[in-house]
Amino acid sequence: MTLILSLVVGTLFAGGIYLMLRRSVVKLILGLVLLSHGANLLLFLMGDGLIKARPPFVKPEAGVAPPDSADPLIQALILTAIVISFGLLTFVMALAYRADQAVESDDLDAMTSTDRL
Amino acid sequence: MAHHLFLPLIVPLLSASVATIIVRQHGWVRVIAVAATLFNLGYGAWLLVTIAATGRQVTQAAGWSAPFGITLVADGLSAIMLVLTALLTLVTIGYSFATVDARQERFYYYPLLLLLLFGCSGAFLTGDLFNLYVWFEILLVASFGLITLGGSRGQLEGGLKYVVLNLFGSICFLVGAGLLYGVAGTLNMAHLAERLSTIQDASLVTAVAGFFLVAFGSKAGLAPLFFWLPTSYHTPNIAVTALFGGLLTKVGIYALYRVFGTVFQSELARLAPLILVVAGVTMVVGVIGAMAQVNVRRILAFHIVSQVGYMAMGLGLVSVAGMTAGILFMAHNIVVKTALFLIGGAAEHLTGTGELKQMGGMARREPMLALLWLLASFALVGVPPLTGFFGKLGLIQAGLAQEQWLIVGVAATVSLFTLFSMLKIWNEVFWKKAYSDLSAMPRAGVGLLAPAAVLVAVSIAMGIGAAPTLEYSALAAEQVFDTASLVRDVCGPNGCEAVELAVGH
Amino acid sequence: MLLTSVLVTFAAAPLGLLARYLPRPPIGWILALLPLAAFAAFAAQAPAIIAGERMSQAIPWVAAMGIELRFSLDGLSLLFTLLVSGIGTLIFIYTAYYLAGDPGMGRFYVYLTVFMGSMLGLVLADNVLTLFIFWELTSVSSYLLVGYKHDYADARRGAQMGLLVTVGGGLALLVGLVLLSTAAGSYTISEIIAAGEQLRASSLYTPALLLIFLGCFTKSAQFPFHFWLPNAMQAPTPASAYLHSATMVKAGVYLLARLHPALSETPLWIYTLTSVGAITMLIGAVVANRRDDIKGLLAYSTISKLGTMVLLAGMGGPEAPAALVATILAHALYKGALFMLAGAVDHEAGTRSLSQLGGLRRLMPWTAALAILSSLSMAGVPILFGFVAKEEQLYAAVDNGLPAGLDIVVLIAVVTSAVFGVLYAWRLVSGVFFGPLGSGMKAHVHEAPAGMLVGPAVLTTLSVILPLGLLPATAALLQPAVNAIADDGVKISLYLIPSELSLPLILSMTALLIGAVLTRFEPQIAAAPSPLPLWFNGDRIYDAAINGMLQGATSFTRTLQNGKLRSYMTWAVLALVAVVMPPLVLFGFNGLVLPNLAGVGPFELVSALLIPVGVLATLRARSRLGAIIASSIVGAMIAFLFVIYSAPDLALTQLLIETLATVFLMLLFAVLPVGFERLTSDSERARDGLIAGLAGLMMAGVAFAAASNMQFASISQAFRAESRSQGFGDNVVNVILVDFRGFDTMGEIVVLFIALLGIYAMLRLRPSVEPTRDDEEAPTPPASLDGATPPEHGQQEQQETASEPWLKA
Amino acid sequence: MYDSIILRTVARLMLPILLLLSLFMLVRGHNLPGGGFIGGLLAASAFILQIIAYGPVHVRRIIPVNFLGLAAVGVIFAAVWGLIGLVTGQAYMLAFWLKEPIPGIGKLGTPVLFDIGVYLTVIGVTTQLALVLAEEPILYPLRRRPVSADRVAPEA
Repeated sequence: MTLILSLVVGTLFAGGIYLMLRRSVVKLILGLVLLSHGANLLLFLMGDGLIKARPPFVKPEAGVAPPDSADPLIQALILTAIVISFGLLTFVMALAYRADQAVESDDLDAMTSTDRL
Repeated sequence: MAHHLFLPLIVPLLSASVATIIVRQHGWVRVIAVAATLFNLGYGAWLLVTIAATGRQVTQAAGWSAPFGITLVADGLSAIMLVLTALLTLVTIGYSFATVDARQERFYYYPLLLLLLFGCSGAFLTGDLFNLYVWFEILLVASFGLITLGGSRGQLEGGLKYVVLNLFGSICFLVGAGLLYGVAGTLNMAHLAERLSTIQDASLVTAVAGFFLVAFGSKAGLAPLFFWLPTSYHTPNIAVTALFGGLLTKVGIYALYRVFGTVFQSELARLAPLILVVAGVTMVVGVIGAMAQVNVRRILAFHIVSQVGYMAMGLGLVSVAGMTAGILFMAHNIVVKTALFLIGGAAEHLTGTGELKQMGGMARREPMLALLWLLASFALVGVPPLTGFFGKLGLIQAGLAQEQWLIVGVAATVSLFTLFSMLKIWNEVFWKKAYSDLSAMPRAGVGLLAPAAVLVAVSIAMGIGAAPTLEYSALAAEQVFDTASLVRDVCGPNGCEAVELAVGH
Repeated sequence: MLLTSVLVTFAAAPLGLLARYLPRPPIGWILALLPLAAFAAFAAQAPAIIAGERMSQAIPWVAAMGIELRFSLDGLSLLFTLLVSGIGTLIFIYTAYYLAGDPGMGRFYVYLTVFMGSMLGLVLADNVLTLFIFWELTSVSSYLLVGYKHDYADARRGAQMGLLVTVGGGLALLVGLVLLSTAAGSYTISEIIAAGEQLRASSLYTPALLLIFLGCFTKSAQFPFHFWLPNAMQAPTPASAYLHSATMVKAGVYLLARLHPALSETPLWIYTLTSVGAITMLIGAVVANRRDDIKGLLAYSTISKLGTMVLLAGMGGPEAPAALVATILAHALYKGALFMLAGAVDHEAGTRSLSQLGGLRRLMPWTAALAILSSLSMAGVPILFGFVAKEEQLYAAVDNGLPAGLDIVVLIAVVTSAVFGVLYAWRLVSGVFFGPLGSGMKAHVHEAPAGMLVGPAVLTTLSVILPLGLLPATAALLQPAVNAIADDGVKISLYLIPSELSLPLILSMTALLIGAVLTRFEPQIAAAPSPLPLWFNGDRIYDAAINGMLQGATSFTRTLQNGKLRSYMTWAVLALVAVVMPPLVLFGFNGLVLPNLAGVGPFELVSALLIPVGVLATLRARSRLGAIIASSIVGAMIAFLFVIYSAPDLALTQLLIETLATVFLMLLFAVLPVGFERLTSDSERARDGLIAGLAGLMMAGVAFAAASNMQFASISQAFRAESRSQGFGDNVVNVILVDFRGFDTMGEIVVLFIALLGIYAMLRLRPSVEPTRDDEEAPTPPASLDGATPPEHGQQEQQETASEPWLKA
Repeated sequence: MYDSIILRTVARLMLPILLLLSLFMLVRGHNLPGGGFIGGLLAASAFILQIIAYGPVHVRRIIPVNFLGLAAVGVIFAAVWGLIGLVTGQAYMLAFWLKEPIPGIGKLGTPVLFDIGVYLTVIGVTTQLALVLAEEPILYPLRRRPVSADRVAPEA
């Protein structure tokens, strides 16, 4: 499954990058969304293996979470990453929206005035 | 345990939050901003001294023993960056009083500045890789807010590219951190350094290091990842440009120094030729870009790129001497670049345009401004005995010592072209006859001149006091490379593997 | 005293600004006390130096880099310090008269003083880096002096050209000096010189020497870098007289002389200096005869003499060092005087053009007398000091240390330049002072103020009286300088009337004779076609280079920084691939085994496979709405995977965030336009697809490699074990989030908070003038922008706009 | 988009349920799935549902909370509890716990309070964002390039 999920990560990155190479602002945003999905899923693969049905909770009887439960640290990291990328992506959305409004076009190639020589 | 390391983070954070709530009371917001920044400046200065006297300062967030909790570590490099960041922010705030309009103040200009200070300070203090990612995001999103504040078309267009390319860099960082956690099972930099040094077949680690190279390189503005910089830096407030120009790319360089100097030491040796090539290309491409521009801030923006190349060269030489020179160069550049943006910006502010063609006559009209510019631009170019010279000389000496003739040649040549485009600004803005009648132009008041004057004075002081500055840079560079003592300071004498999770005091 | 003299000069520089407040000509005399004091101080050291002593002084500065403020005074330094401070005194006086009506005179004095301090530091320095620092400072201060009249484009161009050329050479010099010091193991010049043997054997010798040559040649206006000097004549005349004849341009010669004992007598040294010096000497001499501008004429004659000096430094032989110092002194005397006189003529007659001048002998008799005498010295006419120096040159040329063949060539060159020297001296004198009154002069030309003649008078007098009885004293003064250049018992003996009829004397007289004859053909020579090909014109090459560079830079930057985000993204992705792919492909898959798929259940397989489907659907969506929905499927499937793989918190967060993000995206973007246009060509799509595919493949590879290459136990085990006992919570993830790594979480909420501030400001703070779109009504942003309460009319609009298509569906 | 009766009804019903659920998630988060983030996001969803159903103007009126200020307060709330450690000469954010668990809630300590700060910040940020975005077409009505109906139609 690691292999399959690695390939899935690859498609997320490929799709995200392809979308970011397009000219539409919406595709750009969706590309970023896919990239951050890809990054999160990749992080998920970096935990202590893919473990089914053993979430990292403390077993009342043992007083500890089972050593073979899913990796709690990577989950915490991903959670942080998800929330951060939510904030950043929202910012990008608003910015793209405003740029689209100011330029009157959702074509990124129309947004070149600051580099014009 | 040096719990005081939290202070330069908490103070700006709480100040910013409070300032957000009372944002309509401009006077108070300004007072808060200045007070918090002054605190950080004073703290940074104290930390500089303390570290020189007693070495690294370490503390653990929430008291959890490293490598389990989040470690804050301050060494010489952190202290230098911390104090310069606070200085720049303070100067920028002062400049903003004279230049930023009230509407922007209402829309959280000062809180955003403080949050940027918060993010940068955190990035300089953390000893945890993932935590560094968080700090990067904080400073990035604060910079996003500042660069688009005002909402002009240029800001939005440039800002979009700035944001997207930096986000790509962030994603690389996140991926790199994740991969590294997968490979090494930890996030604490000291622990990572300890573990990675034992890996025999490090090729996968080299690939992982590549992600960090791209992530930090894109934040630093190395070729070919710098495009976000020239496209956006000339669009926001002059004060914001100045702060960003001095500071933000150097956070990327700081991270390169820190992570490659400490965590990826063996990878650094492997990647050194690549880093040198990138450094050389960055210098050249940046200076070519600067030559092509005809706008004050756009020229300066491309120069940032070019000079980041020098700092990368300091890393690519993989020696204490190289990094010492790199740190010296960076410290110099942070101060001087901001000064140049402030001075050029003042001319732009007064003239009403930054287009070289439509400027002129400033040398006669504002001789003080001209003098400041002359000093700062010669410092940037590396005319002795101003600061830039020592950084450049150090890099040349370190490069020659390692027989890296090519990069030394490029570095020397590029500084000639740097001079050329600085002269272009000088000729067009200051020496040339005024393009239009300047008699109605407002005079440069203290509010415009003093911030730049402070920085120029600092630069001159750093030049005259080059010996102690250099000594401190050398101390900082040694500390960056000295992983053994880092592990000892962070995890104790037995190394990080031996530590058990507990609340340490 | 050495350090003091330099530092005091710098510290006194702001005094020049007094010229703004004090009466004009007298201020020059007051300010001249500074260089005069320096002159006196150095002159006072002369007896000791002549006696063979050597003064030294050092204070550390940046020891770690080898920079030490180490100064030492020996014969060579003494000669130069006396020239710098002595001529400086005269120039300071002269300036007050020359610029009497100029409001910027104070500034000019500041620059002059800074320059003088730099020059003193340069010739006193006994540390190569200190020397370099002052070297650069002379370039910078001369930049300010040349560009003094910066309202004129030519002045700016001349200043910039000089600075670029000299700083460019300076950079080479810096690298060369560092290399030299590396080879010698010391940055102290005297120690470097002591290590001469070792240096010449070092592998660094050749590169170091070539780089140092580059520095010296640019500074001393040697071919092919000579072109900046005539352009530097845009400087006010006092600066030209000071910098461009007497002092700064000799800095390169000084450094060559200084390093002569250590580095000379290798083929590289001899051939380079001889050829460059000889060519410069000849070109300067020839072109000086073709210049109409008298300052231009003097500039080229200076170039010629600088070439002579370099030639002397390179040729070797017993007489060359003596000839070199004699030439330095003689040239400073007559050329300083001539420049000042040219300034006086310009000042009074209002022009510097030979074709517009003439007959001034009657109107400016004193000027004429001094100029004639100094010109005779320049021409090498007997009984003037120029003659003495020329004799020395010819002696050196006759008795040079060059291999057979070359020695004759050099001798002929020296004689030829002597011939041309006669010619341009004659041109100058006859053109300005003789013949009919010039056509282009001001009306009522009269003698220059006495203050402007003080300097030339002193210098000319020296040219005259030194040979008349003071030669032994001069020789005594110059002897230590010669010793510094060639430390092998070379004796300098200056004489006016040789004891016997020698070859040099014959050659000298012949040159005078030929020169005198040639004066009859002066107009033809001036009008003759250029001896150099037309394209070979430093000015033109410089301009072409600058323009070419600018154009090249512009088109390069236009291509690279083209404003297109997708092009920037392409670079970023390619950079990532270039850095990560090679190590991964070459080494990353060592010992990996393909995993078995036995444990893969249907749920995870389906949700995993739905992700690529969702990605593909997003790519292929024809509308915004479709793309947004397709991408949210991806998010949902990832959440589902989180559920399957024991991450309930993640799954919940992911689902909630995904929903919110989709809502936000729809609020902003789902509205219009609905369809995607096809904006890129097929080939672009194919290329982007290839790049994206490559990057995706790499990410898959690196993820898999890392996931199957975990070499260390994760620290997370400790969290599982201690979550309850130390974190008092059973949800380990949450305990990590709020306690173990709560600091991260704090950063994370701050990110959200800042993002809110930024978005809020971006949406609500708009430029007061938003570019209007169509012909529709201009936007009317409500008065209260920060939106705590939207305006009342919003409510009506809300009703009107209540039918967005995306929720209608 | 604000005139769907079903949506409004659902939204009205969901508001208390979601808010309660969010509190529940917040409180239980230390031991079961949940926590400040998830709780905050749930609460924000409740408000956002109102915004979608009734429009931002209405929501501003019935919930007169300055969410941006709430977010700032949340950040301060989360940050100040850490100071206890600092003023007692220990590490920032060092956890302090009440000895006895509070019935129905569990052990109470500064990490829980921190989580409440997270909760408040997330509610503030998310809701304010939704409000600002939803108000966008009201404040700046679309004045776009003309759109032809046929381009809209296929997607509807």
